[in-house]
Amino acid sequence: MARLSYREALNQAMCEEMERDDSIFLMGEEVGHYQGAYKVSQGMLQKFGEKRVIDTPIAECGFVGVGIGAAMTGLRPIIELMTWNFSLVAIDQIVNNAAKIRLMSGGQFKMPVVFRGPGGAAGQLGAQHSQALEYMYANVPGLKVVMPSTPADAKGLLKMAIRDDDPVIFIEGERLYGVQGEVPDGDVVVPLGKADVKREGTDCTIVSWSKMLTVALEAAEVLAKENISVEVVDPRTIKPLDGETIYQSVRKTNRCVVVEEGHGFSNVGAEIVARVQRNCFDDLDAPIERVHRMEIPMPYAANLEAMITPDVPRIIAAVKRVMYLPESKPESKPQSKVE
Amino acid sequence: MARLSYREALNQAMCEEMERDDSIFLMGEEVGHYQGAYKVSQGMLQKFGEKRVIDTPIAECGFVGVGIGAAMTGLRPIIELMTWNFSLVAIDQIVNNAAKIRLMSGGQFKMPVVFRGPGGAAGQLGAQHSQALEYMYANVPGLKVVMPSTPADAKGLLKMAIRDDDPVIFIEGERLYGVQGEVPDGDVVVPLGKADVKREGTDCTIVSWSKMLTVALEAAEVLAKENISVEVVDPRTIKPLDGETIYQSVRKTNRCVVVEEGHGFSNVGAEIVARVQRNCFDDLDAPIERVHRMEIPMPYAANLEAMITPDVPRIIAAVKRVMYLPESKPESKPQSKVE
Amino acid sequence: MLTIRRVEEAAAKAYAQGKIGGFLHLGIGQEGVCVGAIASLRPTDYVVGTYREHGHYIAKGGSPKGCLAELYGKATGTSKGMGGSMHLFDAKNRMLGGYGIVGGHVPLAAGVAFQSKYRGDDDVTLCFFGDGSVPQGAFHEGISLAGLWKLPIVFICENNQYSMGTPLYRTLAVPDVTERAAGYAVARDRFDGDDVLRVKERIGEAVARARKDKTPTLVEVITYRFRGHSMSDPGNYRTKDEIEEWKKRDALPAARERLLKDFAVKEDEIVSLEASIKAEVQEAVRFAEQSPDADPEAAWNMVYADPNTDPRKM
Amino acid sequence: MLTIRRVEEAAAKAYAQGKIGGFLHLGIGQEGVCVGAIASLRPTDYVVGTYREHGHYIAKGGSPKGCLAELYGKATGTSKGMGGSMHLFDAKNRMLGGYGIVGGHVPLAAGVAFQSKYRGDDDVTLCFFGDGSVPQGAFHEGISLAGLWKLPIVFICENNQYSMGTPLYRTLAVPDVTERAAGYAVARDRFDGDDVLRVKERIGEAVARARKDKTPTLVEVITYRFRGHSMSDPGNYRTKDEIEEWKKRDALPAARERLLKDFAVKEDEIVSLEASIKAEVQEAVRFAEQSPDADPEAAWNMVYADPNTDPRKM
Ligand SMILES: Cc1ncc(C[n+]2csc(CCOP(=O)(O)OP(=O)(O)O)c2C)c(N)n1
Ligand SMILES: Cc1ncc(C[n+]2csc(CCOP(=O)(O)OP(=O)(O)O)c2C)c(N)n1
Ligand SMILES: [Mg+2]
Ligand SMILES: [Mg+2]
Repeated sequence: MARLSYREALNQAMCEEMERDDSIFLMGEEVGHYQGAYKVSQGMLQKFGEKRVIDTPIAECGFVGVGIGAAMTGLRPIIELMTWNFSLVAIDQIVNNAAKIRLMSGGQFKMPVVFRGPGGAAGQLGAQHSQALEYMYANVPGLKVVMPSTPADAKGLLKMAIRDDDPVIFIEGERLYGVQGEVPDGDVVVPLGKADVKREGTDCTIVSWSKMLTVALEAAEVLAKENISVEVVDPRTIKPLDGETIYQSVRKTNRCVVVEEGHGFSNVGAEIVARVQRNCFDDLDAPIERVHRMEIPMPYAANLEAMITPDVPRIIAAVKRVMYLPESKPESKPQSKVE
Repeated sequence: MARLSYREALNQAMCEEMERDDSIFLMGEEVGHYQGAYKVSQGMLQKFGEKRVIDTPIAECGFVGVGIGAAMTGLRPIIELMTWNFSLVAIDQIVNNAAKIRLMSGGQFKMPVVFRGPGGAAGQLGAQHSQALEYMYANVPGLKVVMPSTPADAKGLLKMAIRDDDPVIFIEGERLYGVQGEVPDGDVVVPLGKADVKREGTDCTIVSWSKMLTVALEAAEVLAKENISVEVVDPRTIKPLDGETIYQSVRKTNRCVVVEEGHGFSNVGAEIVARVQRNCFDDLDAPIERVHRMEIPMPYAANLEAMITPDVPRIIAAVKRVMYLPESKPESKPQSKVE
Repeated sequence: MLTIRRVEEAAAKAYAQGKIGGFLHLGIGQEGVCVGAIASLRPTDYVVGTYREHGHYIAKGGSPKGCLAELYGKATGTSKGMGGSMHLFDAKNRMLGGYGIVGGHVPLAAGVAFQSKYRGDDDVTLCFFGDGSVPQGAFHEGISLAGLWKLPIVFICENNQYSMGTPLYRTLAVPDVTERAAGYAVARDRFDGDDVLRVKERIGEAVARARKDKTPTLVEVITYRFRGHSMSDPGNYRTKDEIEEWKKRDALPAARERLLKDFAVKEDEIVSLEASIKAEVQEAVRFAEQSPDADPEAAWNMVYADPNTDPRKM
Repeated sequence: MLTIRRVEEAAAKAYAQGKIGGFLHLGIGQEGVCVGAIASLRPTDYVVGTYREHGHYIAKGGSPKGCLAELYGKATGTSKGMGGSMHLFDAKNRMLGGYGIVGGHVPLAAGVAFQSKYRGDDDVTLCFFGDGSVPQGAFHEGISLAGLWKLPIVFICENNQYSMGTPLYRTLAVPDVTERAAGYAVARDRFDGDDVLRVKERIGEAVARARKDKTPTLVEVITYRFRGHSMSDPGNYRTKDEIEEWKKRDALPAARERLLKDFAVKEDEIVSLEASIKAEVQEAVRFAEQSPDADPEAAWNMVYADPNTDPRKM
């Protein structure tokens, strides 16, 4: 075990895999000489050289496509998107090529490519730079979507994503890069498609992932002081989604709240609600609540960013609602009316 | 009242609005000289001239952006996407510019632009040409998403969309263009954000839209013969979603099935389920069922397209499940395992 | 060329009979381009095409059976009935597919060439596209990267002067597509596609440049499709005269002439070749008709390569 | 120019004090480009910029107060605190915003020019972008359409030779950006941005071409940013020497010299102007600090223009 930051854990995962397999390369904007816009690839150019750590122009559609062409002919590209916001100029490549070539070709090709980079808001970056786009990719058959919330998961999941023969959308938490945690040494992997119970509890299940998982855990801590025992489930992989682990938890707690960073329409939370209500219909003592970003494109101002982003008070309020408890005290902060 | 095809109804809506207001123009691939790839703009070049009916190169990102720039400076563009599949190369323009400029500018600009074209599968067009992408756009604050299922709605909603000061995603049914129906003469509009009960019933609510609405109505017809009375609600506008009309129906029937063309993850159906379970928790006698495309990128072969697309038997089976009725007879067709 | 023409004629017939569905884009009239270009390749070189790629698939070693069975949506098709006319893939012949999003395959083709260079192989990638894809962002990004990184690729614009119903002058302000080469630091060439040997020779030069110097080339080959954009397009935007004029420059009879005149092939050899092609295509039609439908079970296994990821359970 | 420099210096200071959040991209060193270019416009002409657009906003008539209050996230900011540094909008001055997606604003700018032509107005649109946006698909599509449709627009590449930490030679195979003009049928020009009057004159020619002949121009102005890409970038990829060398070509002191020498402005006039600018910027900082925070109620009304669409109920 070593104490590493989430950023370092990702770096280790890539380095270990690249040492193991020459067909893996890292490509993206500023990944090489600049050492990564968020320093995730720090030192990798020095270690692996310009052949395998490749700086690109600002041409996401181009280099995402390059990754796809290289993957279908046998290489194993890791394509870094400086942030997932910029994937919107390349989404046609991912959705129409990466995800579909295997089916369209009648199964003749594998597509072992990882698209990775940070997602979510990161503090006053405004509407174009704060998006949570996991829902877009999770709908698409052929893709897998992975969103680690801890350094250990970051390392173990990225290693598995790199080894996977299918295209993986790997969304890192922009506000998690600096988070420290214990990371097992060496070649320890975390399988895709397995949720993790990050905190056990009996009264209510919270499902959350990436940065919001850490907020949910904080809320659970506060609630514990009020003798409310919350179980926090981290799907880790959004697709394939490990429904069973979530259902098991809900069957125990009979209550469920889904907390996520994105907006509240056709989001991942909606999918989880739809599945839980179907699989745990007789177990639920209350309607499932969702906590998510309010229905405003992310404003720049700090007060408004705080207002529209899910936080501890909003999560606590949602848990209390599903437990039919009165709200503890009048919140100073305006409540979302748009759950 | 006149009997018109869905295609003609759309054409009428555009023509009437363009006659009324010079600031409206139609732009897109093949909209002019070719008379529209699907002939929706038939005759419009002749009527309005090259200034207002503008053929473009195959540059969706470019001309979608042109529509946005023109709209924010006071024109009212109608931008035709030959199909919504091709919007993926322009989605950054729609999501990051059209939807957000109003907020980012502190409310200084309106964005009266309509993006329209056909969506959904249309018969062996394969994986890249058969997508149902409404879920992508419906998540984005700032956008409205409209999907008419009848000629009358097509006309009335398109007129309203054109008059709306916000960006509207107007998704037509590629397989509905030829459908005939009664259309009120003249300036009859249908407000955005109002659902329509397309068939009344008491035993189960089906929510469906666009082409699938017509399949749901067929299923309701078959079920009626078995004395099962189905109410069919057509949201017509996906965003804003008229939840009240749906809840009212579910409060009456106590059962709900959502039928849509897209894939089954974070789709519009998931959103509807999430809202219905929350607003009708005590009214529901069974978990809400979803019928949607199976988890395979659309294959070309006719037998497989039929297999993965929601159809009457699958809808009937879902209705019977929520009514706890046995399946009438063994289906000859393999059942979806992926609701 | 003749095989391709006959296969596409058979396809048109089957489409009219309702035996083939979806979109069907024929390359009739354009065969000289793909045949000449691909004739300049080694078998290990790669081809990436558009939705109008029956000819490319066959020229790269694919069979009439694989093509027609695919169009029929059969399990024996080259893409097992999953792709259809627009998505012919043939891994063993390094035919990396037909693609339906205009311009969307250009970056992917650059990636294939990147892969060859990364591995130190000296394979070359041919990327075909229409005149209509030049204004697309993906075209620009793909060729930009190829020029910057000096990838072993040849970009071949099959300029048939129309994108659907739109003539070139309404889509490209600069009608000579290769004028753009200078902005991308790639070589350029431009010529008529009515002589298959000319195509082979000129593309051959570009291929050699790619293979040896890793210099990409943007090649424009002027050609013409005799039919509409797809089967549903009556093609009213072109005059009969224009079409007749172009039919005089059909590469197919021209090649026949040259076989007789310049290569001393005898008329009866050609006639018997023609007969055998006719028979082969007839046989392929029979094969397609009699083959089993695309396989549902198989489809479930083509969503993910990972055998542990079962889309039925997702 | 001096106002812009002082505003950005004040912004840098406030950022260091934690009073401004998010990304902050300063244009210090590049002021000559936006000031010169916008000086050639009429008030009814339009400007569209990137995320590095404080100077453009001010040059187009915006105030230091509107800029700094926006950076502070205040309700009095030019975008009411909703946009921040990257999204300065000012409708009344026809400053149509700063945009954060590299290249994404280029088609939009073409749309603004399309609008002018559609209405028969003779307004011109200036579209600014960095050297880094040239390989982007959106750049290509926007300029392609402008060339094809002959739109009244000037595309101004503010070539500061770096996109973030990447020097131009690693992003553009053809370092002269204007080499691409020939492929788009637009005029071209290329010059140094260290003399604000040169910029005004040369952009003025392009503006005239756009206004009269509806001929777009692709202009490249060579410039340099003295600071990092954004406040979080230490800029280690450039040597001190390189930066010092470029500082000698700072357009600001050069303009001061010329005012003294060529325009017979007196030193004390300049000194008093400098003092008044300093005071104005100090006042703007105070204004920003004392202004009320961005308004939550207002934000709800900025999602949709339609008053009947309430995002709270969605
Ligand atoms: C991005 C995108 N936009 C639109 C279409 C619809 N479409 C298919 S083919 C075509 C014309 C293409 O013309 P060209 O590139 O010249 O190729 P050709 O068909 O002439 O071979 C269009 C507009 C598409 N497939 N993809
Ligand atoms: C599509 C996209 N990709 C990546 C980024 C991240 N990014 C922001 S600015 C920048 C560099 C842009 O350089 P250039 O265009 O030269 O402008 P400059 O910053 O030098 O003014 C990058 C990579 C982005 N904003 N948008
Ligand atoms: Mg063409
Ligand atoms: Mg730059």
